[in-house]
Amino acid sequence: MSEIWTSTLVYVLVSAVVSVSLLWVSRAVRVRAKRSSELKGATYECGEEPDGPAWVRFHPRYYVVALVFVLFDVEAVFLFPWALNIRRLGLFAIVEMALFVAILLFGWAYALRKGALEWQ
Amino acid sequence: MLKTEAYRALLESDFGVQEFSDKTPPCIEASEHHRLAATLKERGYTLYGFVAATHMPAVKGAADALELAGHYEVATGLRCPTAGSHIAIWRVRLGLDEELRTLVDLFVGADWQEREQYDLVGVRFADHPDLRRLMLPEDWEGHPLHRDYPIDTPHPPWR
Amino acid sequence: MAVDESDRSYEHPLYTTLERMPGLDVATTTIDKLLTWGATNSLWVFPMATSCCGIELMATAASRVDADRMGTIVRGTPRQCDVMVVAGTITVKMAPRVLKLWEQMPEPKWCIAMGSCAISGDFYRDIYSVIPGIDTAIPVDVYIPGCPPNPEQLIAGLMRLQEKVRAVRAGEWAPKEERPETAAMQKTAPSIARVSSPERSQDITLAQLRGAGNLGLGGDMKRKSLPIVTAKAGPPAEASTAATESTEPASPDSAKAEDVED
Amino acid sequence: MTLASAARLGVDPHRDLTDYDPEADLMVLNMGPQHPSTHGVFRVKLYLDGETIVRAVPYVGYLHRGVEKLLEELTFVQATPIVDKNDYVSPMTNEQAINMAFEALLEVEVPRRARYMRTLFAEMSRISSHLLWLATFGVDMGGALGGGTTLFLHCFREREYILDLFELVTGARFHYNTHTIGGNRHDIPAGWAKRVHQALDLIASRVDEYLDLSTKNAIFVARTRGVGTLPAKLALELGITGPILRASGVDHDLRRDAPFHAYDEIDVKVQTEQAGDCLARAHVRIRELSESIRLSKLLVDGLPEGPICGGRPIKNPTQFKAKDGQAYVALETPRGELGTYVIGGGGNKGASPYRLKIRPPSLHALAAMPYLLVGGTISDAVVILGSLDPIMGEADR
Repeated sequence: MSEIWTSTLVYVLVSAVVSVSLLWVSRAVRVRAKRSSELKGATYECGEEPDGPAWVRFHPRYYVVALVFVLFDVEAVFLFPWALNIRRLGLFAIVEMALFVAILLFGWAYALRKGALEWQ
Repeated sequence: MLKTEAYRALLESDFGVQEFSDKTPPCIEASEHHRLAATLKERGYTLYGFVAATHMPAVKGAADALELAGHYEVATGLRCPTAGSHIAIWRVRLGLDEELRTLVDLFVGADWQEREQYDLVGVRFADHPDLRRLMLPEDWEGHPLHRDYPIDTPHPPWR
Repeated sequence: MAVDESDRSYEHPLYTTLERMPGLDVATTTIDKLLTWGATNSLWVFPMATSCCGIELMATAASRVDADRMGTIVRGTPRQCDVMVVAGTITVKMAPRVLKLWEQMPEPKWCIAMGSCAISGDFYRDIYSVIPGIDTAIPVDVYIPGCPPNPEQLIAGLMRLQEKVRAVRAGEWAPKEERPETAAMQKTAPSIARVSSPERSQDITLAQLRGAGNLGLGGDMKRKSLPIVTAKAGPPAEASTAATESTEPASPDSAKAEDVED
Repeated sequence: MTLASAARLGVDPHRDLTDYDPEADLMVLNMGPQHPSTHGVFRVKLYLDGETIVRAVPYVGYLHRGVEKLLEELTFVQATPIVDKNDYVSPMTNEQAINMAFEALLEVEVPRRARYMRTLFAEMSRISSHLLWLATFGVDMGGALGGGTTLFLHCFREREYILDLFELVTGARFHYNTHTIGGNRHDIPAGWAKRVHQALDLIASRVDEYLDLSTKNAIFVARTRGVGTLPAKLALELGITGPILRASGVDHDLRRDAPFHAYDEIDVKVQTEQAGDCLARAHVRIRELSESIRLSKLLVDGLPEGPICGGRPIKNPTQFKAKDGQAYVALETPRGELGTYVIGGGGNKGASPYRLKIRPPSLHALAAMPYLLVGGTISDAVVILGSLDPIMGEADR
């Protein structure tokens, strides 16, 4: 029993070390310019001056598309572990996941008919 | 009939051009410039060719009044894009402060080409939509292709 | 001080912290060697390609003379690049943009003048709208002659830059000695003094920076003055810049930045 | 572009912005002078509503090097290396344009072998120019590190063969300075024709490989079909010539309509398309590539014997003098009609032109940008600019 926990412990430890060290090392060996003009911080826009505000009101269709994407992304999150252990879980899991996907397909059909996915 | 003869006949009949020389394109009055372009466009010269302005400085003791005071000479070309493609070129002579009627309402492509000639040579085009500089920065003084514009004009702080 | 960073235009805060720890002083030289190895073998190129040399720059990045084999990738934004390769003629209208892009590149950065137009302006040199060489505005590290230099020469230039970077970081870089000023050299000197030449005056640099700052054409960031901002804890070695930075240069403001003297 | 004249054409480049609240809704984006996909230093100021381009204002002049002023200072003989640098993707046609204009002005005869060699060089530089266009069009499409690099690497590999062939004859990869008034300076070395055949067969066998990568590739077609449609009437009025005009359905090619060099002795099959969108321009250029390969093989075999330079050998730069006279000569480059209008009788006691105007086909193509961009998205803007294939050295002179 204990070696299952040790492997997960090692897994968590290694992932923590890698992620932290990535951040820490790049912070440690950073370079600072001795003299830099104020242009260093200016926004890069192909060498030109940016014109007009960047905070512009966008069309609501972007929000709807993002919403639909998140919905099906979360569905995928459930699919992955299910697909890995499908042999062990047996027939019951297949029916369960089919039902889950069907409900979401129904939502997708609704979005399609309401034209949420139309771009123009 | 070959297009060159047809073009010459048109100039003789409608635009009163007498002398033709094979070394230089025919020269017409500034007021006829727009009308010639319109008639040529009807006759099939639908492809916009080019516009080339030249600054001719004053020539002392010249017979012609324009030569005496220095003038611009604007050459324009229109091409007919069919087989046996011929480009009809004509010249117009302008005083230094006169304005030549623009061709933008006939050929939209003339907009940029005339802006470039104004920018480099300095000839002005009447009722052009926005006659600004095309090539040089907006705050540039002088027109580079003028005869009296020195080629290595400094432009601090860059050169 | 294990690693002397006085002649570099950048500094590593890591070395100063390591100095304070008694035992780790020796580590700075090895870390510096490691960082040098990393920097020289991954020189990412920022293609300031304006004319014909840009085509040779593309040919160098293509398959026959592959620049990737020495770790050189051509990147589109200045934020991710180390070397700005100025390839082609720089005109008066383009020069402030080039200087702005140069300023926006993070340290450590180097500049390669590729082709004779970038080195001296070539035969366009004395034309009203062409810069007589990019080193009148930007400090250039490696000059690659040719019109256009073929791809092998560009690779040789990049390798020459690698040697220079290694020598500078190892502290053995002897800047080339200034030859005595002869009449011929004076005749061919560009109208604006080069950045590396001693008689380069500070207000030309500031005027150029101000030109790069206020590009006009609808730029809503009207920069009043552009003092050279020295790093907060930077060593006050260059007293000269600190001096001019505080007092506003009263030089005759020929550049078009109209609202400088507030 | 006046709104009136543009509306007459049914194309409104600057859609009326009154119903947009200027501050809040439109984002202004500079596709600026330094941009990986602007093929040189060209800048477009895009007014965006979300992703759709509502208005586009192009700016040129970032590479204006005053070539016309410089050519007024130099003599006829010295002009060739200067003009090489204008259209730096097919420099051969630059040299030919200016030397043909001087030959017309100075009435100098060009021997038959020189005219044949000029035609051959023009066709081979069309192959290398269209290969470079296909390479950069691939990168515009797929991005430098994305899928576009395959097309880029393939086409540049083939282009190197053409540059090697030119290097054998003239000694340089481009900027050859091989044409003078009255003919050519470098004759063709022995065994060169065999190498040309090898290289052209290699490129011909790979052209259908490019088709799979481009016009037969579903993503390529999806991104270019119906994008940037240029009506023929607008193209003619803008003075657009070359592959862009032929893709809009106008069957006009100077090589067949007003033959120069030795084009009257060979028949050029002009490739046209009707749709006028980016895909049509791609089709025209790729078919022109194969056509140029066929023409080059024809020309290499049929190269006549004889002298390669008609005029007296060049001894001093002020050898050719012209008191007056004007000449306009145009020839078909890979980008369209490159015309040279020269007035004789300039400085150096008549040895340099009084005025020399170069008609840049790329500048006319760029003038179509406001018309084509409106209504598309930013990714379409990149594709449209790539399909126009502008060269800023020639547009800004």
